[in-house]
Amino acid sequence: MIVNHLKLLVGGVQLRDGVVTVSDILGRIFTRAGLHVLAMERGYASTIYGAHQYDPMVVAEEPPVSWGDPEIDILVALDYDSNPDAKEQPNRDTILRHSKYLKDGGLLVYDSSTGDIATDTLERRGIKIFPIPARNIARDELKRDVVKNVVTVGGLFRLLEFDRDATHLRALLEERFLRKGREIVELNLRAAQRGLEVVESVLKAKTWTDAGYRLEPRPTKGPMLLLSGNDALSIGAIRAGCRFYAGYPITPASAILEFMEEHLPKFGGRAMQGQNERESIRAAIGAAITGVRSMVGTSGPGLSLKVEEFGVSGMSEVPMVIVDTQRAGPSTGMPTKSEQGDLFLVAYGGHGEIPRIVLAPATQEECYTLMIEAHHLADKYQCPVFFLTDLNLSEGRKVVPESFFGQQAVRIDRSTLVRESDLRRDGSYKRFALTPSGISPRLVPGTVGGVIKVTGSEHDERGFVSTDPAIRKAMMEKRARKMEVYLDEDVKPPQVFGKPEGKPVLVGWGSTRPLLQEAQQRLRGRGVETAVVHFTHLWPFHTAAAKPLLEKASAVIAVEQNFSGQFADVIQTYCLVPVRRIVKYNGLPIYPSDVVGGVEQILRSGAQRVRVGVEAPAPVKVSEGD
Amino acid sequence: MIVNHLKLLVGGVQLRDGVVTVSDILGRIFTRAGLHVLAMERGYASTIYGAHQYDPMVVAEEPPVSWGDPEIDILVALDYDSNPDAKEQPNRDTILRHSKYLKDGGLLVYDSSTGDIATDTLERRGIKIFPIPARNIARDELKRDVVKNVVTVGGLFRLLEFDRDATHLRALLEERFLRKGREIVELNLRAAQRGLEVVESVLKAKTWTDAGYRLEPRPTKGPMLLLSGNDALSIGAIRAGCRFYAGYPITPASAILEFMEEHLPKFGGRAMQGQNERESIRAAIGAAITGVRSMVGTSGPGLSLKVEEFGVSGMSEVPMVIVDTQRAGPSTGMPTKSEQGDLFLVAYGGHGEIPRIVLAPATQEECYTLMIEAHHLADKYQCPVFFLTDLNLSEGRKVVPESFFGQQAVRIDRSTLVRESDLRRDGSYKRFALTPSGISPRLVPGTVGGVIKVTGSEHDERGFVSTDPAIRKAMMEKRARKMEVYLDEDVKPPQVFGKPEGKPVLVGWGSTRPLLQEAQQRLRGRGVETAVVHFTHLWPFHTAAAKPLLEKASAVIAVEQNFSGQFADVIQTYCLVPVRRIVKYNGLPIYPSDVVGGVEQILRSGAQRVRVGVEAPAPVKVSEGD
Amino acid sequence: MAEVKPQKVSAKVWDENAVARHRIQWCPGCGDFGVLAALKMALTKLEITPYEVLMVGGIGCSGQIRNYLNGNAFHGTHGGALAYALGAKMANPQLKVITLAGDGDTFAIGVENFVHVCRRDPEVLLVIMDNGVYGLTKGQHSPTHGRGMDIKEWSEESPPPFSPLRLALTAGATLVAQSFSGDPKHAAGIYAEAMQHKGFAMVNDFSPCVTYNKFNTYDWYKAHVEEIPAGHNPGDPNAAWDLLNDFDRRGRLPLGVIYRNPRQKKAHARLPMWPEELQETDVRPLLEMFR
Amino acid sequence: MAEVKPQKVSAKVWDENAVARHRIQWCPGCGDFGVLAALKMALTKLEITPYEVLMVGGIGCSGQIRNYLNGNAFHGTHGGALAYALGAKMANPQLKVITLAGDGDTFAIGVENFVHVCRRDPEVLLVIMDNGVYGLTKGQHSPTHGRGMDIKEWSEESPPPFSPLRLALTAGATLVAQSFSGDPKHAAGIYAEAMQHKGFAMVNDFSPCVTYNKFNTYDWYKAHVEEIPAGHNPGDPNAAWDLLNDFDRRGRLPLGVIYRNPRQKKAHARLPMWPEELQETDVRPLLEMFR
Ligand SMILES: Cc1ncc(C[n+]2csc(CCOP(=O)(O)OP(=O)(O)O)c2C)c(N)n1
Ligand SMILES: Cc1ncc(C[n+]2csc(CCOP(=O)(O)OP(=O)(O)O)c2C)c(N)n1
Ligand code: SF4
Ligand code: SF4
Ligand SMILES: [Mg+2]
Ligand SMILES: [Mg+2]
Repeated sequence: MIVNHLKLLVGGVQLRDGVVTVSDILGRIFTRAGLHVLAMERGYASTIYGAHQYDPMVVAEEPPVSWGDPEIDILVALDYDSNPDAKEQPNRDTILRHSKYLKDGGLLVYDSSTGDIATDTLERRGIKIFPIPARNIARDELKRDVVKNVVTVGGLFRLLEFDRDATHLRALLEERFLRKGREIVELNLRAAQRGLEVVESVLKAKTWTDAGYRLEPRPTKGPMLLLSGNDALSIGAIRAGCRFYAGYPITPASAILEFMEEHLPKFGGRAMQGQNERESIRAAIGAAITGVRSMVGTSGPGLSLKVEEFGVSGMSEVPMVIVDTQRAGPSTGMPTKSEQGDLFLVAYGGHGEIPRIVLAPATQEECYTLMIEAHHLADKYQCPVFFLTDLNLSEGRKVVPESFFGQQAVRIDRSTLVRESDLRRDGSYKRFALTPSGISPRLVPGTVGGVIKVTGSEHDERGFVSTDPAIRKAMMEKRARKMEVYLDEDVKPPQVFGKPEGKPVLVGWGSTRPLLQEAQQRLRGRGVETAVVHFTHLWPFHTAAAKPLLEKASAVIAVEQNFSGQFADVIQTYCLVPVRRIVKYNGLPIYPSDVVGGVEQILRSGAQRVRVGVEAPAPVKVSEGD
Repeated sequence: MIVNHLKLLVGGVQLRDGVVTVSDILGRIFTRAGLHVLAMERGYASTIYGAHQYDPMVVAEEPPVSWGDPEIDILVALDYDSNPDAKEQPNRDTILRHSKYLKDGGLLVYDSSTGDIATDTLERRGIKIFPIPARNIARDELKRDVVKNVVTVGGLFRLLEFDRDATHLRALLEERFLRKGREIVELNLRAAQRGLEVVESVLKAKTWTDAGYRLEPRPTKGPMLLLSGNDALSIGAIRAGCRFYAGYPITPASAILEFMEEHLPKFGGRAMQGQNERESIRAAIGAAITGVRSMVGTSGPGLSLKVEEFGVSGMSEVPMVIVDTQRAGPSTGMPTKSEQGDLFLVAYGGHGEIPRIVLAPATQEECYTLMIEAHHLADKYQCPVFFLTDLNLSEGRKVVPESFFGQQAVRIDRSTLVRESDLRRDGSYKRFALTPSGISPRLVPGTVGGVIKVTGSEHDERGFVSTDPAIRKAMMEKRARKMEVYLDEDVKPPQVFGKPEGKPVLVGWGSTRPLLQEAQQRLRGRGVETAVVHFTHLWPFHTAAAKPLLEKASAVIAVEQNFSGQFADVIQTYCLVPVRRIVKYNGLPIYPSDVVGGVEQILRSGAQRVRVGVEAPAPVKVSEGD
Repeated sequence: MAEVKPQKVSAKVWDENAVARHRIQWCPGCGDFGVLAALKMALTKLEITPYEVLMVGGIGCSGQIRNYLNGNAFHGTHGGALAYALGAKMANPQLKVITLAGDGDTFAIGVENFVHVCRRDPEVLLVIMDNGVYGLTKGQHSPTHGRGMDIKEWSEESPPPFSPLRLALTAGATLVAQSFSGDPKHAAGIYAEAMQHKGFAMVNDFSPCVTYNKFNTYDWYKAHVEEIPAGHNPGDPNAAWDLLNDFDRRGRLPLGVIYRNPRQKKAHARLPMWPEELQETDVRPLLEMFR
Repeated sequence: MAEVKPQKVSAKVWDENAVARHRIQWCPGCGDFGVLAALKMALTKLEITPYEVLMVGGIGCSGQIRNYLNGNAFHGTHGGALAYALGAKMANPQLKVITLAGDGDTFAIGVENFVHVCRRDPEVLLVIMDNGVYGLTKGQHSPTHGRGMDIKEWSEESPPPFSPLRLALTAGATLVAQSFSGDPKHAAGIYAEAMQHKGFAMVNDFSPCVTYNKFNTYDWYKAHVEEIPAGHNPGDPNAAWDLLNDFDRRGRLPLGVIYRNPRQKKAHARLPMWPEELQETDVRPLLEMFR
């Protein structure tokens, strides 16, 4: 019996089958039961209806180190019809795609409304099969199509010997439906009960005493939350005093816009759906000019359209936080697949040279804390600050204790702003004063007694356009100086796990930290001792901290979810050490086994570059939308 | 007496004083006389009227190695009024700004219409002063304001003992004005004669037998042309078969648009002024889809606005030549000053990863030849090809023999295009076929018997959208493979001057080659032997050729007209050798003396980075427009 | 091109080189199915072959249509479709260039291209699948959101809806029409007329999003659309404007060709592109001016 | 803000914190001088202080005006001015936000912002210095090039000119006016009226480019402009449209306020920005939904 330690995957036809409904119910109830949930990958297509969708989810007693490998313990197939393209049987899409990852002895729950399917090969692997005619039960017995998902949930809970008295389920249903009437709640509970009954009859027929997996509630200190990276960073921005947000809808950044539109006004702020990518950032810059902490969010294609505005922010010294929830590019690429492919763009994008800061959180928690830092840095250095998440981190959800959000003392420091009372009335104020730090005290328009001229052309200290070579030189250096100060005062060194001396060092940035830590543990189990060096503060590159660390390594191995190893290149530039690469760019998350395999291959063969992800899980090739 | 070897500078108030008129007349006539002219820097402001403007010009018997240092032999000041901001005297703006660069024994010609000015300090330096009341002569004696420039030209020719019988001048005036009537020609000739007379009277009064400088016509083999980089690259594009051009006006790329609008239709092509930066490149991509060789031209801000389309070209494999006439950024920056600040943008700009090629010509001649190569490469590799010039190269003019343009055998190779006759009618054609080279034969719409689906989303071999991990992986690798083939078959190694072994190696790219060669000569004269390694093929970086060369150097010193040393960073990434930098970013060209000083400083002190251009020539700080 | 008819242009032709019908990833009932059907009818009726067609798709649920029927297709950036179409048509006037895009793509991010292409007047057909929302990104408001709603107070964040027809007229489109995908046969007639127009033709098609727009439904449209009166003279810009005013006043949405007024335009040939057309380019005449 | 008048707002005030008059880099006679003069008159008349003004300049000869008079100023990308202005006004409604841009900036590269801002209707004044050319890049055609010319044949490359007023009306601007910088006093009156409008106000000012537009000169405008008849009712959109039709028919260009019709809008306060306003942000209520 495996208790409180499993990975399950819910699959079905997008929009139609309720994959998200089921995984939401499961995630929320498990969280309330004190279990840890990590649901980072969100398998969906860039079309609204009809494609295959799947949601994997790790459930465990302790916070899981990472999302693990593709192998799953429990497969829940919500699709009830056959895949007309598939010659093979069984022909439910979810089973076709994912059953090869089912562990021997794992469980398969599927909707058998259109008939049972051939599952002999699975059964031969010791997999326990639970056909539930959920759709039929819902439609024919309960007369409400939509409750089919709850039938399945009821069956699943029974399998897992979880919530046997339906306390959690009842609570959730009441929250959601009581205002629509108690009948709805009761109907749903009946649906769950029917699922339970079907499972019990299977158990009985097969004479299985249990399914081999169990989830047991655990006590928690205070409430636990299940939230996504986008949720966490949005809350972080509000906490940091961001009061203007603009975004043009784009996967996977739209959720930030929707969060801000709903909640920012409660804090006196305004959120605006731009009519396009440029209007968004320009309006946000406009708001920032007036002194408001301001932010935009987008993903790759939208970021490419904003490039000219990076320069405006950098040159006119108007602070701007720019969230890039990376997705697989280039161009429209794969809008619903994750990648770390935009580092070059944020570090190098734009003509000419500006100061800029690039941050990349590793976890949902860091989405919150680092976002607060992002606004502080933008304010202090008056330049664009890029905040790089990726689709899996932005949309993936994780359990975080509610108390976490209270732990962080947040001081809103706006000391680079000039107030009316600070202003000498002799007209001596200079917006772009050449200071030793490069940071010029910032006046905002509307302040009585001072006037600013802010311009994207090269300018003198008062902001008037100038091409005087001496002024130009001084201004370029002033702006660059800010980044020297940042490297002195604010940059954070990489986090180091293990001792790099003489060992292979796995280097990562952003959302891959959990993965690297799990790979490190596994490699240790296989007798390979490594160190992990993980960066959240990517740019300007912290050479002083990184170089000494990496020079000591026996091999530096960057693990990145992109093609070229973008951060590896940055390290080579600044540290002049050769960086080997384990890269993955097929749209799937990097798995610990990818890294273990990659590292072993590098150590064995001296390979410079290992491209992982050769084996693809999708047996059927289907064209999609955008 | 200095014969056929001088640098002169014409200055005055922009639009009003005719700086360009004068330097055009001079350049053209000197060229016809068989002299070599190099006028690379164009000193003007990003406003139409009223700022100071200056045009320096090297004139010599042999092609000058480079544009040399700021020191000048002859200063021609067309401005006739005083600078109200200047406390100092003499207070003609041109003299205020440039006289400190006049060599001892040099010449100053100025418009004395509003009175003679105090020039004692100049005279003490042995400078010969020629006040010509050109404006008064034109207005009062000749009753035509506009001929004042010809008065000055006439005086200057007399000084230089050049074109004494006015054959060249007469010929030019007849070409320009004969259709307006012979009187205009005669009036201009009279104006020149008056200038001559004034100079003669000064010579006489001062009892100078000559001015110390002389220009003598030289015989040439065939006609010589004076053309700019923009002229040369436009002609190159037409020669290469480019038949669609689109551009949105922007300094310094507008001239390409104007050239193409005027001349492309004669070759059956079309040129279009885009209504904005995006429409330009999108229309050009649209034309390219149909098979036409297509190009856009812009400068930094316009390039930043096109970034998303880089990805479209790369992903949908539609060839595109993108000219970037770099100017000083970031943002609106300094629109009329030159810089090499966009390398990062063209190499790294865009979300996700695409194949792309970056070329940078060094001279006007290479603007022609490399442009032909650019179209060939775009066609072969079906990706964006960036063509990086800069303001000085694009607008600067140089004498090139007309025969040069006939020397180049040009073969238009379109073998990657599929014709109707190549097409099997079994529907087996695949636009994105996975070939060993990564290059897929390209069908264009309109071909009977085949249909293409071309898309910026990830796609299968037929072009249908797909996120299948195996297809994605194969397609990313297919696209990347094209660049491996390019590195095998088409990239050109850097040009090497001298032997790098054990010596300081000066590394440059694009327009700085002449400068590096002159600096090398001068350093040799000072006992420092260096090698020069110059790149025109920047990206993908040619590690195989560069690394062995640079590893042998005693020090690698990149010389770049930008702040950070962008190419130096690229070299560090790929060669893992430390690269020192001599950088200049004050808007002025890099001078040989900057490099000589920088190298000496590096060799003396081991400095990692020398920022040259501390001394600025502009004594008066004046705010400008954009 | 147009003279070569190598395959019989039957309705079936449009299913080759296309995503299989059962793989179409629109929600059941999506208005875009009607547009797809109408397009096939119009193309078939005019005996256009897939070889000569170039469809440029927007990004959105709507833009996917380019892969759901036979014919060459391109798809680049969100909002860019019309500009690619412009360039393609300028380069090869023999192509039948059809732009297929959503209301968000055309009027939000792509409005600049829309305005400028109306002025430039290339012989390009634009069919807008107007559903009042951004379907593909899950239902945010598009610029036509709010049609028919009774809203009294606005803000910068939530401005009033936008009139595609009026914008097209003002910007200079030479054919302006409106259709309803709920009646594909009628729509097909309008598309066919627009496909034969010698200039830029815009058809705004009401194509309900059954998933995210619960206000402008099929029923709502059925209750509000009305065919243009037979006597309407589409050649008269004032008549077009008056017609719109009249329909607005009555709270009705006109279907049909509202305006059609071809402009006098310079003819152009396909641009040279084959080696045999380019090999002998003589640039010497260009050099003389630099002597 | 508006209540603080710390300095006497005399015409002279506008010369402080500005480029010295003799350093203004416009061609002598440029129409933009008239706009500058008219702006100062209007600002002075309304007793607006430089502190409360935020001018957002376009890129072009015209955009330089922001540095030629006192008051806060911003200048970012070409074509972006209105979008910055929108954000600034949304963030701080107490600012007097004035956008000053060229016809190229506004109607070519910036037309998307123009269309969308008309709909959004922020209390922003836009003065367009319409000269029919791109002055700063040396005279290329802008979208209003060709005004009054008799051209019979068009091409995609050279499309017909574009009507700022009609576009503004169609896109939903709530005040639409036109002025002539050749008569700064008259223009000042129009600016002053537009500055007091509670919504987006567009004034298209004919501001001749003496260097690059040799057709639409002062004399040409003098011969073609005509004041709007006294009886005109700017509150009626149909009257506005009819007026434009009438002027067009007569080959005349109207000067004055053509349309003015404020919209019902939600009021907003300045967004919180100081530590004392932000320090105590309590995000706990946001957390509950994740339990
Ligand atoms: C530059 C960019 N920004 C945002 C997106 C995300 N996006 C995809 S489709 C779409 C809007 C679709 O709306 P519409 O054009 O109305 O098409 P519909 O789906 O309603 O048919 C958006 C915003 C994108 N692909 N590219
Ligand atoms: C992105 C970008 N593209 C092009 C330019 C070059 N540019 C500067 S001003 C201008 C046009 C100016 O025309 P208009 O707005 O009419 O102003 P005017 O000079 O006529 O007053 C252009 C194209 C630029 N600065 N930025
Ligand atoms: S979301 Fe709307 S527009 Fe998209 S396919 Fe579904 S119904 Fe059609
Ligand atoms: S070029 Fe034209 S618009 Fe520019 S300053 Fe001169 S007259 Fe004015
Ligand atoms: Mg839509
Ligand atoms: Mg203009």
